[in-house]
Amino acid sequence: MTDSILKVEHVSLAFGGVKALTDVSFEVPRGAVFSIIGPNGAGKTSMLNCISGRYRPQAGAIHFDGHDVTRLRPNDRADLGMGRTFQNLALFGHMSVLDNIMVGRHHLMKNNWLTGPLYWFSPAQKEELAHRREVEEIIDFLEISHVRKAVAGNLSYGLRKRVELARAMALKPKMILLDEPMAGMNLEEKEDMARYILDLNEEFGITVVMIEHDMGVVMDISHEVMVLDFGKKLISGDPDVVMADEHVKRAYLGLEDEQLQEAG
Amino acid sequence: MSSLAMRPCGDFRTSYKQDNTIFETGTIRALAVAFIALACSAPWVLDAYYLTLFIQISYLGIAALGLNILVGFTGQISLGHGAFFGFGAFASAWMNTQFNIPVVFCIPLAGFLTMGVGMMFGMPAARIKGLYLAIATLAAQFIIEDFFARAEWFSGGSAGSMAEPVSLFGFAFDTDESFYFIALFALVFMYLWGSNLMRSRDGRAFVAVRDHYLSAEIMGVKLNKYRLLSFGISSFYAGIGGALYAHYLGYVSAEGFTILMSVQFLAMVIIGGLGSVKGTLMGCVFMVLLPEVLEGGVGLMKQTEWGNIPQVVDGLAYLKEMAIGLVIILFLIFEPQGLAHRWQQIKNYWKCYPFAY
Amino acid sequence: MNFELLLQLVINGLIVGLLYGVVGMCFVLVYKSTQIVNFAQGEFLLVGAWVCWALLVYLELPFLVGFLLSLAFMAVFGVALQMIVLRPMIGEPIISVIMVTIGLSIFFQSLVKWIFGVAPANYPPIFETQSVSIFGLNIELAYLLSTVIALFIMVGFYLFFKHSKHGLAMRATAFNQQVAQSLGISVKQVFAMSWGIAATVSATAGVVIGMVNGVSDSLSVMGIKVFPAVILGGLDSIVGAIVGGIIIGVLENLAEFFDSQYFHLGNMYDIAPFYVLLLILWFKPYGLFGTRDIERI
Amino acid sequence: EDAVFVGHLADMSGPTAFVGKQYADGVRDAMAYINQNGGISGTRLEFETIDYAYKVPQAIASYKKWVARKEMVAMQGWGTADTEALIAFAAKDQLPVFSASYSAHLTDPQGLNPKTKKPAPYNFFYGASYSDTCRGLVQWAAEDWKAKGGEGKPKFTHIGANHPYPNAPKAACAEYAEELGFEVMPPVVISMKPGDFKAQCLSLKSSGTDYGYIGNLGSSVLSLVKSCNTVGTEIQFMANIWGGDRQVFEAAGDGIKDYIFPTMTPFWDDPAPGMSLVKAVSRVSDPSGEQRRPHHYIRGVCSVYYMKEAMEWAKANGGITGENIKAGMYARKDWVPAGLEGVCLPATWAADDHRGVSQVNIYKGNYNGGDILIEPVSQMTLERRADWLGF
Amino acid sequence: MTQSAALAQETQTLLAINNIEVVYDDVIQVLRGVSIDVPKGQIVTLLGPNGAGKSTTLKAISGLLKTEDGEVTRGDIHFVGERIDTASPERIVRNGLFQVMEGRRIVEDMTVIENLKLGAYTRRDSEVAADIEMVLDYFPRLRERTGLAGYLSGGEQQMLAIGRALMARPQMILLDEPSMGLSPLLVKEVFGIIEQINREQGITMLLVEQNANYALKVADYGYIMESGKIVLDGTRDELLANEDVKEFYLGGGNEERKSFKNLKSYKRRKRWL
Ligand SMILES: Nc1ncnc2c1ncn2[C@@H]1O[C@H](COP(=O)(O)OP(=O)(O)OP(=O)(O)O)[C@@H](O)[C@H]1O
Ligand SMILES: Nc1ncnc2c1ncn2[C@@H]1O[C@H](COP(=O)(O)OP(=O)(O)OP(=O)(O)O)[C@@H](O)[C@H]1O
Ligand SMILES: [Mg+2]
Ligand SMILES: [Mg+2]
Repeated sequence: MTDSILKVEHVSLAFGGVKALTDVSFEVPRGAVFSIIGPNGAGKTSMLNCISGRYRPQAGAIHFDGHDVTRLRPNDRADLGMGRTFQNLALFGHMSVLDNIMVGRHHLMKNNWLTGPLYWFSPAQKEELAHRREVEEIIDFLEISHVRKAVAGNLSYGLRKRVELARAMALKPKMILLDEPMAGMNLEEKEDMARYILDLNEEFGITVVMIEHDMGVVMDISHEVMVLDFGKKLISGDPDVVMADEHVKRAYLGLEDEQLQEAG
Repeated sequence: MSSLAMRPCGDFRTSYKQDNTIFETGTIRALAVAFIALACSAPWVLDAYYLTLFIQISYLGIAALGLNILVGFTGQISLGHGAFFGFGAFASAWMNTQFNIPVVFCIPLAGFLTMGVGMMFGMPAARIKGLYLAIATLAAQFIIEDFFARAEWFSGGSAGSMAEPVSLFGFAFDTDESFYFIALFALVFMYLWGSNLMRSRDGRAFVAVRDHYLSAEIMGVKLNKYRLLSFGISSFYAGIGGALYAHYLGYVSAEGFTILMSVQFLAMVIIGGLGSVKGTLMGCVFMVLLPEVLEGGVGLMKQTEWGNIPQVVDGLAYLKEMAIGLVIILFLIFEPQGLAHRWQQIKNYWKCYPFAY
Repeated sequence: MNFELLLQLVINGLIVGLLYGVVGMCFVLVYKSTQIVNFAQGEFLLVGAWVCWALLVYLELPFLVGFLLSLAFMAVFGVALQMIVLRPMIGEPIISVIMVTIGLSIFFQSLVKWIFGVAPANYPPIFETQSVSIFGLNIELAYLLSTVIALFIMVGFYLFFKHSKHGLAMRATAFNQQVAQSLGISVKQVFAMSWGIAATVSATAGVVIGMVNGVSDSLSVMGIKVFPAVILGGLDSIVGAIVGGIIIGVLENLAEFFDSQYFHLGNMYDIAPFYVLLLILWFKPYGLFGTRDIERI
Repeated sequence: EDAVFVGHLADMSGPTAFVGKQYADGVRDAMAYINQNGGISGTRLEFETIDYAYKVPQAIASYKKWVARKEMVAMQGWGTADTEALIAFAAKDQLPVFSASYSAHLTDPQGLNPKTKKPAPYNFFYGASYSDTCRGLVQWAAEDWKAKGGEGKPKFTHIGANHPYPNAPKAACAEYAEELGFEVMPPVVISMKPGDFKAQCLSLKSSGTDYGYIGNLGSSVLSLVKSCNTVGTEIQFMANIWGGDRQVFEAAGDGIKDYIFPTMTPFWDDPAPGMSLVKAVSRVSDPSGEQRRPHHYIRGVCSVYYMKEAMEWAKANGGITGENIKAGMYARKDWVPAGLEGVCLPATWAADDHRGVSQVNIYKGNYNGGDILIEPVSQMTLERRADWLGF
Repeated sequence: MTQSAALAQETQTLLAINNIEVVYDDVIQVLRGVSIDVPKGQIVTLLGPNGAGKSTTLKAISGLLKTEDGEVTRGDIHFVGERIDTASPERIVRNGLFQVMEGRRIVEDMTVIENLKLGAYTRRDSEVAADIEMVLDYFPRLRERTGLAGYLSGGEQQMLAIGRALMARPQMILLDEPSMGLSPLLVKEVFGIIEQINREQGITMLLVEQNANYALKVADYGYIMESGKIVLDGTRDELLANEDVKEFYLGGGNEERKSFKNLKSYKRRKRWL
């Protein structure tokens, strides 16, 4: 059996009467690009929220990198190396792009409200600058250096998505959760984004769990795809196998056969 | 937090250290240093009236910065800052008289004690948000005020408690001229401390919590810790400010630390600009000088023909109060983002002149 | 235990609490449509009460005429205030707007003091009987009438928010002014309407309290007094404001009872509600009826 | 030198303006009148009135401004908050402060009483302290109880806000009431802001209080009287010096009955010899002479005239300086400023005892359907007990 | 639509944007002279990369710029002959121009039905209930959602936002990325609905889209915007035939679609934002 970084076991989640997730189990192999797809309201984001700690599932367990994280607070999961981006952008709107990304370093830094303010007389300055250097590398990598000092809330949608990715990368995660990273982007930008995702997967060795509606992207870059429908896991496995599934075709893709072949 | 627009055109940084500075340019740093040097000579140049105004600005300004850290940076409105300020004043006096701790130590200790109390009352912040929290702090205001009147052992009850002047190596800072230096030092120290806080780890965490606490938590920021800590730090500042106030006056009375004072602090912070360290000081100067300037205006009125008619003279007091209200209203209508924002825009304009865009 | 005293105190609390509730509803109304906590609420009471007083004493109008005229005046006053002062603030940070209401409060308090002086004044006697006895407690007649008015206002508000288009518009405006505008809602109109209503209803409360305690500049304290009530009920709940008001009213009186009979700590009447407030908020962070914020990402 | 400066802090628009305005008018008119009539033995009395609206920071700033720019030699102050904030400064600057804050702890200039936290060597006020006034009222109450043939121990309750000003005499007065055989009930707290005090009145009623001392001022007093009437209590209210005047009766209307309150001066219409001077002073701001000033106004006049005579003494003994004025205050015993005979009570200040006045005039007032009737009931003279100094 | 019919309608321009410039915060210039014409009854699409200023253009039309400290500093906008660049947003809506804003922007603390009712705020007729039914028929998923709209999933919120626009029965709808976050099946459906209401109800549309394939399928005419300027415009067929459009927006054109996986280097383009 391959080494899996994330193990989700029989997770169920309901909001009042709405069953967002019902008994979902899956494993994400270390180093994989794992995609979750499914119709709107299927519970994809809810699944991500369970993994990153925003929601606490009513049943089931989640293991991450050998730890049982089911009951951990979200910030403790960050310490363990879990980063994420959000479907409805969740940047710190009034902070500069740089500071946004620096917040990602929070759990890696040590200076606090007593040593930080003594800036020049404590190790704080050195620490800040060291982390700044690493953050700049991420900024270069994602090509957002031109907006480094801009206020994040004023950026255009696509740029904000990229800053979110940078912020998540700054956490030095072992696994990164991406919620529709390419929504609202045109083809060209999707290509860039796909490139970034592949690079951070291949070069930095970060496991990627991604929700995405663009089938082209999903098919091309993921190692494994899972389909959720009405909170239940429909199928998972190799992208080609999943796409060929009748259920998936009808319930989700809405593609007729010829179109599907064309796309594949 | 410097932004691109704040720098003069054509100023390029060559190292991250330069880029991280709290002074946007070398000129500004030089100006700041020069200003402090100049300020040191004030007691020989200015009379006690100006000095007392400055001293007021310093202790109120320190407390106001604390409130801005809470309201502006962490996004938690507090209506109880006046009470924390008072607590600091009593605490310092109490420690000094009760345990004979030298005043120089009492002041920071009072800060820490107030911090403890602030965190106690900040505890609801873990669960309560926004305006609900604001009203919870209003409860703190009234509870602490009541405590002052009740706790004879701590505050002296209705008789109040006395506070020794600050003394260092046998020298007592008991005149305006000498206390001025204490005030100046405290002001510069606390403001630098605040500026540095905001550009280091915990300061960023505060702002992150304000802007989007859900995602901040997922980014690894301990939400409750920072919510509480910002109450703590803000009360710490209030405590320091209050302690300075106590040792300047030499006497603390349970009167005066009312909701009005809390509101006044809030006004300083909002008029100065939420989330701006510089702005806080500007707002404080504004709020301290406003009644003085208006009083000056009233004084001038009194010297004219009108000054002999008591009805007019008595009306002036109300006019003055109304003017204070009106100035606040007009100011916010025209400058809702505060003085810091205007300052920024003026600078932007001149820095990039004539290339305004 | 002195049950008679306890009973009387509870009744007293109920009735005073209802009045808190009425003032509280005005808070809620303004909050619901603008997200602004109106610190000038107390001054609305103050201005309304003095205007009515002036109409009755200087112009010697019959009570009902004077009362209705002052309500009309307050409606205009509220709308005008909104137009002159608060309209330019549309779209600005909420906290700045809240500060503006604090400025307004300072302004009107001085203005009223200037015009009407600092000494309290009495309304001319309006009812034949000043007070009636309920379970041995004498209650001012004005209070009893106010409870009836309060119930009417409350039902009106409730229906308004639940069923009218304008109620929806107010809620949308409060949620996000930009979104409301994009739906064709005139934010200005919504604001004017809510300030107008709030001023009018506050004035009613002001007149009632004025009749009972006399009119003086300290009427404005009511603005602060009802904060706990509003928060307890939930900032955006009309029903909550009434329930919160009653709870605070009864609580004050119970505190007085236990303090005077057993504890002798002093000042519990004023302070105990705040302790209870903290306690309740701890368990119900959005008050008893407030809607929780949607926390979703 | 032909002019000296006196600063004047007043609250004419703030929370205590209800009486502050009238007191301030007295002070202001008196100073102006002195100037119009030869000043301090020829030296002009320059003064400035600042309405600080009971805000301490403004009081401090004004004080500093006067000391720095005007070489102030003495100050006429007002409330508890500002007076106390300025104690240390006044002592350091050796500048006598005459205020209307009658807290007893201001009367112990050398800290002789171990209870005194902070000696106030440069603070003076005209009138009996809050504690002494309350003691006087309690004395009267004891007599009244006997005269009425009351049975058993009468019950005494302190009523007032939990604030320094109403609280000032609380402990002292309770102690003395106990001494006189009262049963002292737990204090009842009513806020300084008016409101509905029916709950507190019910408490008072159920505790069976016979004599209630009111520590508050202004409109909260009215609210209390009204609420207690509605509830139907039979308490003999006794107000402090700020709690009883014509205004209170006018505003309270028919509800107010047999209301007891103290004064330190006669009333406007009383036939005291010194009243002609007071009336002349009043014409400074009211040329028509129609206004009938309340006793707070007259107390303000007295405050200024004691200062004036101390200044005259100072001028004759080395010049008008703060220190000399203070000495001037001690120079005479049982003195009344010239021209104010029968208006100001004979007062004595000593270097170790600033209890200037130890006499309390007690009056009773009724509304009587608009015809306000105020009659003297008694005059109490208090001992200068050592353990009462500063307490 | 036949060529001649389109020509006939072109004379009837519903919305005309004439060389506008937009500045944010008094300093940040975003649009640098943009002109767009939308003929009555047509669907016009506006394509462009992130940050080009598409949303800004829409906000300039609907008057919502002012709420974001933005300002039209030059040029003018006419809707049905009336100048609207200075009009208030609510006035513009009353005139029949409705915007579906980017990022859903539904009223989170109201229910689905209340949100839909709000969409009909400016209407006075009594057919609101029937229209709600119509919208729920378009998006059956919404029917089951009885809680607060804030708890809807991203896609559900998007459906609600589009449905809300239909409730207003406007003359013209501005759609800002309607397909964002929708599943492939729904994207198809939404574009179907767009086409349908355009045809059946004659509602004119200005469509900002990233999904150029679909957008050009339904649109009659298209504009391409980059860095605040219109760099290309033409009829649907012209654009579909254009090589650059094919390469950058449609993905490969006639050749085999490139796999995302095999893009070896990033195209480095200089962008002036
Ligand atoms: N906090 C919540 N309270 C109530 N219901 C919720 C909550 N969060 C999610 N839901 C419901 O759970 C279901 C799944 O939502 P989720 O956001 O996970 O969908 P999704 O798969 O991400 O869909 P999309 O692709 O549209 O984003 C939806 O029906 C939604 O209404
Ligand atoms: N409120 C604002 N203040 C300042 N600048 C802004 C503001 N809104 C947008 N901008 C800037 O205007 C430019 C255009 O933004 P706009 O949102 O119009 O782009 P867009 O074409 O819609 O992009 P996307 O496809 O990513 O949504 C961006 O560079 C953005 O940073
Ligand atoms: Mg989702
Ligand atoms: Mg956009």
